[in-house]
Amino acid sequence: MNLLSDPVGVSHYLIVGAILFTTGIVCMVVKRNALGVLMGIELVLNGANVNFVAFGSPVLRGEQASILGLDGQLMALFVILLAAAEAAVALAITLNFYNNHATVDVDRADDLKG
Amino acid sequence: MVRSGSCEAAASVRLPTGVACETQQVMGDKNMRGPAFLESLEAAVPGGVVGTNLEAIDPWVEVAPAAVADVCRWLHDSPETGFDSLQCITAVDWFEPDPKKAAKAGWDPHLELVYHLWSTRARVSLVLKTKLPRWKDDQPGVPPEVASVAGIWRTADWHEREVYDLSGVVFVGHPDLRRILCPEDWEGFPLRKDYEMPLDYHGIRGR
Amino acid sequence: MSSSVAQLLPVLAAAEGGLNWHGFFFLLFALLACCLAVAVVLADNVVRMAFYLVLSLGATAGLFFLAGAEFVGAMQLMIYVGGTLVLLIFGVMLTAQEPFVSIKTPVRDKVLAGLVGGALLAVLIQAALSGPAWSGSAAEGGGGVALAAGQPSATPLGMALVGIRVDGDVASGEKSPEDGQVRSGYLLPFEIVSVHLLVVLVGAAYLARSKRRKSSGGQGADLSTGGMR
Amino acid sequence: MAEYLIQTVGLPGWLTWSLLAVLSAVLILNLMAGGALVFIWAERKVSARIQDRLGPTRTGGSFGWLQSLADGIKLLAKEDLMPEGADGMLFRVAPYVSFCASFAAFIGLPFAFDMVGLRLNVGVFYVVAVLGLEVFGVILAGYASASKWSLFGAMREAAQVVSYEVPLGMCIVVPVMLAGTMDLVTIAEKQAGWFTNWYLFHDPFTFVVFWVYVTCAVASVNRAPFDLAEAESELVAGFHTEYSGLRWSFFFMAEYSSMFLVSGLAAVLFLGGWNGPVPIATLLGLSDGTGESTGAIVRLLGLANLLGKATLGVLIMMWIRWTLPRLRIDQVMTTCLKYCTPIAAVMFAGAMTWLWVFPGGVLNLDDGSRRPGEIREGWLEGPGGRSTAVSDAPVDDAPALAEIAEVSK
Amino acid sequence: MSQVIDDDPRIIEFDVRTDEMLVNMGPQHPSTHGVLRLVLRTDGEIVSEIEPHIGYLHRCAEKIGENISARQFIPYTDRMDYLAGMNMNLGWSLAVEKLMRLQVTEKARHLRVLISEMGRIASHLVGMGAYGLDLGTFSPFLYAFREREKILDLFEEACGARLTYSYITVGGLTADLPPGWLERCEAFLEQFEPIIREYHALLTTNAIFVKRTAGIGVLSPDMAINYGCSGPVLRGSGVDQDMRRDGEPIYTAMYDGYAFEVAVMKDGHYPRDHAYPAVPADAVLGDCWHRFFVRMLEVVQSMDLVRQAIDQYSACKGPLGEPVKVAEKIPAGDVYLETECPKGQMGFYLIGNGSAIPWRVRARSSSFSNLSVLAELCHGCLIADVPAIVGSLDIVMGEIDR
Repeated sequence: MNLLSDPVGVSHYLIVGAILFTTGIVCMVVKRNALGVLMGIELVLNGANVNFVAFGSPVLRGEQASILGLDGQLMALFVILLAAAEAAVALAITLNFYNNHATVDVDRADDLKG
Repeated sequence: MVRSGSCEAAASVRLPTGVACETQQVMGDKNMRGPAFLESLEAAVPGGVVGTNLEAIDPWVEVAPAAVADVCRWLHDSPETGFDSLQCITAVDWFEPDPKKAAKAGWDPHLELVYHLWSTRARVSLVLKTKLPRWKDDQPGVPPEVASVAGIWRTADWHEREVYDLSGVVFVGHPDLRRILCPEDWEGFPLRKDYEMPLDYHGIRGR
Repeated sequence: MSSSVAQLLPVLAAAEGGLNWHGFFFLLFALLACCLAVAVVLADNVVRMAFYLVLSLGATAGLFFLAGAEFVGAMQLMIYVGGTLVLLIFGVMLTAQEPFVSIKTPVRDKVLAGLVGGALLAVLIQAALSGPAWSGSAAEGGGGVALAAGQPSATPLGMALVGIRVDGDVASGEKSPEDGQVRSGYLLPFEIVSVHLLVVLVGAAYLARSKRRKSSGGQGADLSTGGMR
Repeated sequence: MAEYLIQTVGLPGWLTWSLLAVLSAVLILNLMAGGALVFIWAERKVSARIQDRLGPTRTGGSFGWLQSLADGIKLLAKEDLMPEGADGMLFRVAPYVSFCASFAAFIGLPFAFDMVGLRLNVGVFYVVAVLGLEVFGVILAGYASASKWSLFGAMREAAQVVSYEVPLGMCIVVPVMLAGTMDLVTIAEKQAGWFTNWYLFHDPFTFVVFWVYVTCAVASVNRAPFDLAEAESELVAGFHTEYSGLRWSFFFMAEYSSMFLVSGLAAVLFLGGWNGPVPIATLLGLSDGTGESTGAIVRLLGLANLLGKATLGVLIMMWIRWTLPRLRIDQVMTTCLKYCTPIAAVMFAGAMTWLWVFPGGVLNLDDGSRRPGEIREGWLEGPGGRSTAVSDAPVDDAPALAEIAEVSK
Repeated sequence: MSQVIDDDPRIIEFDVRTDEMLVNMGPQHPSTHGVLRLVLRTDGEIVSEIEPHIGYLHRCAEKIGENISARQFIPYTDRMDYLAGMNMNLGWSLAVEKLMRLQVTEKARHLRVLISEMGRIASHLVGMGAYGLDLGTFSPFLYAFREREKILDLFEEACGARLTYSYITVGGLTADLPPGWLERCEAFLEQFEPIIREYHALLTTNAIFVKRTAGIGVLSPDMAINYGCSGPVLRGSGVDQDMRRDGEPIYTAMYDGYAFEVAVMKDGHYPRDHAYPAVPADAVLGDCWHRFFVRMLEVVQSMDLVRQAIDQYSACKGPLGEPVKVAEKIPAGDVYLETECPKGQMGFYLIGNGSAIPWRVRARSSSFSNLSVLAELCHGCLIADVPAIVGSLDIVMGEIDR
């Protein structure tokens, strides 16, 4: 699977998507800073985007029709748009949290504890 | 007494050939000047006025240290005098360092506060003086105290701080009496006649 | 991230010189994206994390260009990196006072998370490589990437958003398999998203609005000493 | 060029291409560095003229043109200080981030018919997107210098640049709509011929949009009345207070090259890119007027045209800088939100109705472009659809594209 | 942004918890005029409190005054407000002459008016240029200094110095005007006339300048009087007071035979304001714009005075008169005199005790009181407004710290 020689296929994109996806999840799990978690989410969404584009790209598939056609790219567009909206709301919540508790540390957010 | 600034109703436009109004004699009869003013001042603040000098170039009224605040309050508030602006507060250290001259100086060492007031409406100035002991009940180093007029004229706030900083007079009731020109931790009062420059200040050689 | 070679591909493919440029750039961007993503996880300082994330998303934008999805790549650069991450960095700046800049997570959690992540990664990669259809061109070993279209254009994408699907199948050119007539476009989802965006932004603004609270009084260093000593 | 290298010189394929890639990168880099040097010198001279003094005269012969070289050497020699307590890595990287952002944007800018880094179909969109990234360099610099003042400066500038992208985007959508495509090369081609074909004079709405674009461009590049970031009177040179020497010069070059870029973009979008006011090339018969087959001379002429317009734009920015006082941060924001954006929106609607009423454009003498509506049919009826449609003249995208750009703002 | 709402300062509305910051506009800050340190308590962009720290330029000239003779003190006076040295010298000379009951010759009187009014123009030019610099535009500063250079050349011909003149001294002036000086001064005024319209176009009517200054730092008349402000700061708030007309007889006698109106806004009109740009809509009486505009009008007023002084000076025949000897004895007694300097009313208090050395010298500075009002003006303004307000007060640190 020497990349320099033979052409790039969809599976290579899928690998990259997988790596991004998993680092995103690990980041969400590991980080104690609320914004760190947010960044994890961004990575996860990007992983998904790479897969969408991989399936929808005319270039990678060689002769056969790409499985998703343009839908892949459109899905990626909508993912990007919604990620922006999601980030806005998440940030608003974080700032509120910061205002009330003077801390951004996720572990300390235990008001609902019994 | 009160020296009148310029003619009473000075038109805003000075006439090219305006006749210089004859300078109001000190003892002029306007309500603002002359004995009438003095009587009304003494009536308002009993025991306030201690002495006057009407012949000097700038006639002044001497006021007892305790009555400074009341006199100033009356001068500021009463409608016909209405001194709404304090021009300057000065502290003069009457002390002759070397004994020979001190003998024939003719006055005993004391500290004198001079207030210059100005009325923007009547365009008239007034000089108030008050005598203070050089040091509070004569222990050298402890500055004398007098009531602060910062409450009456806001400009007195900084002027009193400068007098405290350079001549060493504590103004009781001043909102924020700190040194204004010299550094916060400077010792001594530079404008005193017997002031010695410190040897060094934070390592900087003084003398 | 930006010097996409989508245009040059046909010429490159022809150049027999052995070096597959598309692969080279893909490798470059992929490595960049992945290493920076890992760096985001490893970094402690939240500002550095944000910075690595910006670079990694830039690299993925490069990947999109490579995959021929130019419009999505530009969109990613503008909306995602230029908009969302600037928002994120604003959030970081507002909250990154000294105590919270780098919050350490105990090592035990990190190891545990690493293990779980590694397992998930193995599964995914195995799935990615297994599918015969996906590794497509590798199987055929066809003459590299036969890019049919000359200059990729964003027009079909635009048209699709307006509701007319003109793409059909790029290479073979036959209509979409099932019903033969043109599939419906994305007009409805497109409008929904725009309304959704509006509602979300209004909500976020409402959430983060200024709240009336008793000010904590004039505490803090007394002005006269200037607090600057 | 590549074929020549491969056949005659016999270089292996991949080496030639990497050489060519490096060459084009260096070309653009020189444009930026050289441009920055020229503009530094020009700024000194222009400000001198405005302030009734001479400006540099002694360095290098009569006009002091070596002055910027002397500055460059001085900056190189200066020691690159870094405040302690600053975040080392971010501090070092910040200037390069903002430099690369404006550098990358040059790839999309067409200098003559075929002289463009990369003919992207989403050219304008790409350039605006990359311009938006310059803000990261500023924020990082402000944060990394660990001083309260530079943080203030960085926050102000970031808020300003991000908020000015909205009206900037809206102003750019109008010429895109008129040309029907985001591809800068096609937009410039459509404005060939006499200057009346320029989009500036296409209709009154676009004329107003041009001036709104100029204000937003000046603001998004942080120049003249909007240069809050380095408002000397308040924040002592804003975010790049702590920088000195080479790093500072990168910020400086980034600022000048993005100034050149923004005025270049204005030239392409509104002032007919490489088409001169009078189509000399066509008159002399050098090119057949459609801009298709153009010889080297015509391209050179085109290059001169665009460079002239862009430098004119930069000089105007300098002129504004030395005459107008600075606006306060909240006034800057209100001009953006209360004035630029609504005006741009109204003008956009106006331009759209104008296009609907006069499809060929009133002044457009040779009505080359097809109406947007026809494009849609062109796509539909062709069985093979795509392939046939693509082969003929570059495809005019439907106004739908404008909506995407609209929504995505 | 946080705003103080429904006038209970305790309830402050703020959106993101930004702890209040103490920001230090240090002594070496480019915008403050000289070494003035401002400590601002800011919450985000809003300045809630400001504390000026002065004393960095304190040389204690008053102590020196107690060790040298009255005429030897002149060089110290023109180093107090170094932008208007002539007016300072005039103030001190008149105070000493008042104590010594001295009367200068007619020719000296007219020459003093001429020179002090030219000094006022030079000082206002610097004030205007530096104010443009505070608001971010660099060019007016250079235009102002180009004109000021011409005045300084004239001063250099008259007294040899360009900044610290010591030209007006006790008992008259150190030297008479060189021949041809009056023609050159006339020529300067001629070419200066149209340039003033340039300044108006460049600053006063400039939309951005108006936006940055109108309605900013509004000083009410009674607060101005209470804080002892004077000069353009006082007249900018509408108080009709000008020492050249309302001052002590010895000072107003100097301006006898001169026609001039005080540049103050009375019932909505400035004197002869038909020739100058109208007051912008959102300019409130007492704001930065009005203070700036009063200075610009005073330049024109001073030009009229200089023209009248040139006629009167060339008309009168008498000798110039000799200043007093350096070690002249000064009579016992104390005297206080305030003169109208460009920055405001500069007062000198002098106590003589019969010897040549005064017993006590006291200089009351106008900028000292003008600056004390800064804390009042800057409540709730933006950071960017602080230099605008400080610039409009036109303070000089040499005069404040003495």
